[in-house]
Amino acid sequence: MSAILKSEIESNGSSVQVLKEDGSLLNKKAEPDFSKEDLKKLYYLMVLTRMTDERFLRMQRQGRIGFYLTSTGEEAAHIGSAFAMEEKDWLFLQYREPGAALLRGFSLFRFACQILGNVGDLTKGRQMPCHYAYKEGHILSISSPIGTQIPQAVGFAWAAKIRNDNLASLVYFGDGATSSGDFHVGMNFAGVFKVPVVFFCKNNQLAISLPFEKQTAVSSVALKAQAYGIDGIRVDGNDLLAVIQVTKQAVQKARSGGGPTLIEALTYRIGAHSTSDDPRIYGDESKLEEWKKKDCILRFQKYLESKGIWSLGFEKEVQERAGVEVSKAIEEAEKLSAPSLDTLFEDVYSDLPQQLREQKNELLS
Amino acid sequence: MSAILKSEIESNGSSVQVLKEDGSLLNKKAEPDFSKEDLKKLYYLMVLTRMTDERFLRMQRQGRIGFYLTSTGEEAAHIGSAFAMEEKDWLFLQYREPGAALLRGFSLFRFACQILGNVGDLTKGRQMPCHYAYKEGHILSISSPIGTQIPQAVGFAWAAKIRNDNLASLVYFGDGATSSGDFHVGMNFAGVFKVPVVFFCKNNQLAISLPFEKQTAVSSVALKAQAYGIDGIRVDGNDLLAVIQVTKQAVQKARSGGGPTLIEALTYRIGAHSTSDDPRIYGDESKLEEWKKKDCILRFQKYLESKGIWSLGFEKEVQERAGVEVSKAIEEAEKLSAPSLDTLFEDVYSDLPQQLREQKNELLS
Amino acid sequence: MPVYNMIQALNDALRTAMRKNDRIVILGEDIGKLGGVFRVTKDLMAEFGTDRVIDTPLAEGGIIGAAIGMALYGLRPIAEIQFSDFIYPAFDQIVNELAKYRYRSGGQYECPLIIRTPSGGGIKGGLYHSQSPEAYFIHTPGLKVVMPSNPYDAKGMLLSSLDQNDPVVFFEPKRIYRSAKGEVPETEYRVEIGKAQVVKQGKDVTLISYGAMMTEALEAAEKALEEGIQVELIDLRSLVPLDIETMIHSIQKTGRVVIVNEAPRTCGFAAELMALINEKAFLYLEAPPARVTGFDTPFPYSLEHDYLPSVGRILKEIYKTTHF
Amino acid sequence: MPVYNMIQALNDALRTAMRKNDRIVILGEDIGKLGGVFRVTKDLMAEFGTDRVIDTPLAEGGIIGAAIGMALYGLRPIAEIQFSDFIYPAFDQIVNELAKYRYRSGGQYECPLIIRTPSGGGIKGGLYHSQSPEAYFIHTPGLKVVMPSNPYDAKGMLLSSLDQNDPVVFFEPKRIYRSAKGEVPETEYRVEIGKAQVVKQGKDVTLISYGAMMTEALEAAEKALEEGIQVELIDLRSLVPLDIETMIHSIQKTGRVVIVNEAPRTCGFAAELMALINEKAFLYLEAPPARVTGFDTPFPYSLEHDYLPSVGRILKEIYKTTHF
Ligand SMILES: Cc1ncc(C[n+]2csc(CCOP(=O)(O)OP(=O)(O)O)c2C)c(N)n1
Ligand SMILES: Cc1ncc(C[n+]2csc(CCOP(=O)(O)OP(=O)(O)O)c2C)c(N)n1
Ligand SMILES: [Mg+2]
Ligand SMILES: [Mg+2]
Repeated sequence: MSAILKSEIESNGSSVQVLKEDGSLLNKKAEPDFSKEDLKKLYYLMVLTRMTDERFLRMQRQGRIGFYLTSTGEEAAHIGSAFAMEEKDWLFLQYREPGAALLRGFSLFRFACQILGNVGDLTKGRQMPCHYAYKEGHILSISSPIGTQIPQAVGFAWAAKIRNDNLASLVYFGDGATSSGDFHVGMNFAGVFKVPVVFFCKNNQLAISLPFEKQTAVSSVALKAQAYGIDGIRVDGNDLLAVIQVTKQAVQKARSGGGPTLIEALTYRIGAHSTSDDPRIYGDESKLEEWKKKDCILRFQKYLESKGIWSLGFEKEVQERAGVEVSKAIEEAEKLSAPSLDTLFEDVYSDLPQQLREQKNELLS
Repeated sequence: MSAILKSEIESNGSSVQVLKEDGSLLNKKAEPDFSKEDLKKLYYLMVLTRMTDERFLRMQRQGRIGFYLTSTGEEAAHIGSAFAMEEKDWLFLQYREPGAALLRGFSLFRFACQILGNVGDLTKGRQMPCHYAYKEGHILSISSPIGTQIPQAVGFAWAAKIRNDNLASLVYFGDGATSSGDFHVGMNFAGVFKVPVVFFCKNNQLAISLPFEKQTAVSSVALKAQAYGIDGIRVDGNDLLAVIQVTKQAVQKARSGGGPTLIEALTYRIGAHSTSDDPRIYGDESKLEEWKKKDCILRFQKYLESKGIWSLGFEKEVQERAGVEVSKAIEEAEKLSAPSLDTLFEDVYSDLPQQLREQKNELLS
Repeated sequence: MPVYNMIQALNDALRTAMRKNDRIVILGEDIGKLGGVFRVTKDLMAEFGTDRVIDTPLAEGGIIGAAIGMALYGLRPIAEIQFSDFIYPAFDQIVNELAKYRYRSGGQYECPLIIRTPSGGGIKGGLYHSQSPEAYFIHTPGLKVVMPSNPYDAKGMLLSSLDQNDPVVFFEPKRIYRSAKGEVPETEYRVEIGKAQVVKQGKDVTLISYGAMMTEALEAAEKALEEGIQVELIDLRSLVPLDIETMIHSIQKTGRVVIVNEAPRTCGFAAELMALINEKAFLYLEAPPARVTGFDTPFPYSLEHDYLPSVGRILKEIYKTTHF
Repeated sequence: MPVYNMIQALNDALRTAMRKNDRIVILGEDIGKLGGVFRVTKDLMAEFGTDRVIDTPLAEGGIIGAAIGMALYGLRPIAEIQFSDFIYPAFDQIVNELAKYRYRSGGQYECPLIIRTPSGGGIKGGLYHSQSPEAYFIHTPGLKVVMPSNPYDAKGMLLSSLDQNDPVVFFEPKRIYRSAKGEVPETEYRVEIGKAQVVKQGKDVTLISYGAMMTEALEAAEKALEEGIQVELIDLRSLVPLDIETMIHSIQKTGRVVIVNEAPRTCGFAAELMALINEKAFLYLEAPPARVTGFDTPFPYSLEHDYLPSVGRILKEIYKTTHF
């Protein structure tokens, strides 16, 4: 890891960058030595994620699914950070990080089944769209209540430390989540017990309709780390390489006993909060336009172009491959039907206690 | 207010002092110009508070009361800060600030009645000892759950601001309370809405058995203010004059629209957590001895001596007056009996709904 | 008289009250410019300004904690919790503080705070946008708990809630936010807290419900009539205080009772009603009181209409009860 | 066999289990050096170290949130909440997260976490050291809820709780922490979760209770016998899952039932038991099921013994029920 970044993992308000907005390198020495394969994989994943969002959004408008949440504009933040973790590490998601799940092998088919809530859904059609769980890929269960996953991720990583297992957890949350009590208690516990956890705040500057400057009076989430004796760092969330580097450093520090890090990835929510939302009522048009120009995929694309990886032909191939992947997954998923009635009563407990057995009979009879 | 202190109301970890430990002035210019009357009143109140604690502690050991919490060693912190507020301001107490209540006119008789939970108790014998409420003196209701008063104080002061009433609220809490979710949400709201509230943390370095360094990984509570865009300041909590000055500045700032301040008064819990506690099991003997030497009353006494106010004769007179006051209050209070049975059902609601009327009949019949 | 849905009626109630009483402030997440995720507070910020219509940071404990302080100060805060599923971070402030403030201060202080919150299932909300947590609050002395089932009651009860000097948890059955429509007077009328409404008279069996379930209950009552069973349907509206008289009076007449609510069954409000009926009308009972409720599972997504009490399940209990 | 009080039995259970299973960690406020404010965790930190006996900062939400993470990882955390009155800052983590984790993940994950917490009144604790909040948790699907009433059950049920793959809220009736004494085997025995105990056989009336109230219930049963009334006394012990059979079996015999618990009445667990009895044994009832409970007020200080169900109040209901 380059020393340039290393010194930055300190509590300060400035933001780490590797790529300039035009995709050129800010500092040659900060360039990571990823293989072409990895760079291509990352690019594909970003494109796939965005395309998935677009497709599901369209399906929602067509009434084929009930609800969806896009992560448009925030792909670098969550894909880069997830990429920086090792496979053995565990990820706690908020709900706006589909690319992280895809990276971990959560198939688009399973994703579509979850959104449809059908028999192919690993979570048995119990949660709203985008609230999946995928244990095989070390993805914990996503829930709606904001912030709750933060102390859980702390406990999880802490358990690994207690067991001397050399792994870490990373927890995603939004700028809105930093106002929750759970953020506070999670950060504080992590600081006291030097837990190998990475706090990853995707500051997209909006919590539904509330702009970041009304969420808190401090100018940067990273500064909040100081309240807990934790290192805080702000990274340009639209800079894939910077996100990867900063996260790698944080997780290495965590593993080597250096304790937690709070990473703030500064980005912007390009789409609506969800398909139930209408940002025209409260949105800041000029800010939106400004951030659209800073698009994370475009920036990475330009970098790849400068490396001779990206070309129009490559782009076409990527788009096509992704398009087919999404279409096939949705097609397969839409063939499946709703979960059977008796699943309603499963998994409340490890067994089926008498009162649930009776209630099940009541419904099925 | 002297410039020396003013510049200190900034986020930093250092601690404000006016009096050195030997009672001499650290800096002549920082000396407040209190009248002799005020200085005497403050001294009396500190002595009275300590004596009250001793007497109730003894009564508890004699089985005459069920429970008590002393504030020994922390008198300067809470009396000084309460003194700095104006009468129209409101105080939210944790439970270890009896001197603040006495300063606000909460009589020792009423205090004793509360501790006995008898008919003279303004709160009708419903709470544990030391959990009073005294609206006349602008003292809110004390509850046991730690931290809950913090957002309440914020809302209260905020309401005053909304109504353009020129008053502030001050909220006391301990170092333990800073770990609560309520601390976080209260601080954050206050920062965002620039609420005229003073957060006063009495950092006595213990939360029952937990030492401060295990409560949080940051070295000072005052530093936590930075997470909320709020000014934080640490003051020597055993230095009465410094506490008064720092609090005065904070409340003036609040009134003039400057927003909230977090004051951390560094002190030490000299006694047990409560009469139910046994600090011999977990205590730090050498730290206790060190802090006993820094006693806040002694320091103020030496200052008064240097000003020609304190003398052995004066001390005797103060002790006697306080002794009589406490004795009389307890004597009067002990004459009273328990609240009547029907009070059990009062004040649950503004009226007595049917089900409570029935339950009352059930009990009384 | 305008015809409003629940959202419009509530919006109207807020506007009406805020115009008259400048001590009323409302606070919550996204209630300002956006007007709330269900638009109940639409346009209020434009009319009353950011001091009285407050968009808060994301912290329910902060919303309720601060609102308690405001109420103690003498304001009349109305706090919105975006979904009742998210009320729990404020649970400590509600049950330990708000509910007990008057009592523990010996009546020196009072905390007249209204907590408005949409509740209930049937909108494809899954585990966390569908809960019916009223029993937690009914079990907490010191709180009043209400749930209107139509626009007229919604406005009238919200205005009545503002007359209470006690905290009121005001549940809004979000499934019928838009579907329940009715005439709503433009005046400042009241619907008394603590009074149930007999929606339909009948002599054979008493059917008790509240909130969105009134829709299913009414339909079941009508279907039962086709079979010759005359159902007396009661909308409780106010859960605490409860209109025991109206309920018992009806059961004394019918001797049979079915209770419908959508929360999980065990220790839900239906159980309390059954207990009260036992205590107050045992000798009138010709069949055991029956309940149709949500199941003792978390609220599902795909199968939510199998989870929720259906007309069919209600009818089944009505038949069982009448043929007992 | 040693004679232990509840505290000693619980301490023994923890030590026994922790020696055998190094995945068990305990965490909470002041549980380390101090050994807990009631000394239930006395000397455990010395034996098992600070990695397995963890003194946490003051934040119940942090304790339960972190413990959930630990359980998900595969540890067997036992969290202590110092008083059940202080469990509410963790309410969201308990009802929205812990209780629903298995369900919402489609069974991919499980969260076997025990929450130990002293509850109940009678120790001069006032509003905030006396509460009996079990109904909140009983109403929450996904949680198991137990409350032993004696040292033997305390140890046996704590060890059984560690066998559950579900979260268990383990209430400890603190009023009888020291007063309830009994022989406790040194072995690692179990008392099955989900089984009630018939403490005393009788044919006239069934008396049902749990926790500290078993003391009053037993005394009332004995007094009733002096009047010739043979009380069958049942200690539920496990509230979720509930041993319905034992309860109903008894009522089928006696036809009369009195339920005693100290929580506020409305929507309390007694109401649920009454509802179940209606559903399962209506035709056997010769009198309405009766309940003796705490009142619908916050828990008082000076008058706490008037608030708590007394032997006298229980007897009164026994007489009323038997003479109905
Ligand atoms: C405890 C809680 N309160 C309110 C909500 C409703 N809600 C859902 S998302 C959201 C905003 C979250 O903002 P942020 O954390 O910044 O994430 P983002 O949506 O911007 O990715 C709110 C208020 C919730 N889910 N949970
Ligand atoms: C929410 C909550 N959890 C636990 C407790 C038990 N308890 C009472 S006082 C205390 C320590 C408080 O420490 P601090 O805030 O530093 O105040 P101090 O007693 O030192 O003045 C604890 C844990 C409580 N009252 N409330
Ligand atoms: Mg956001
Ligand atoms: Mg302290």
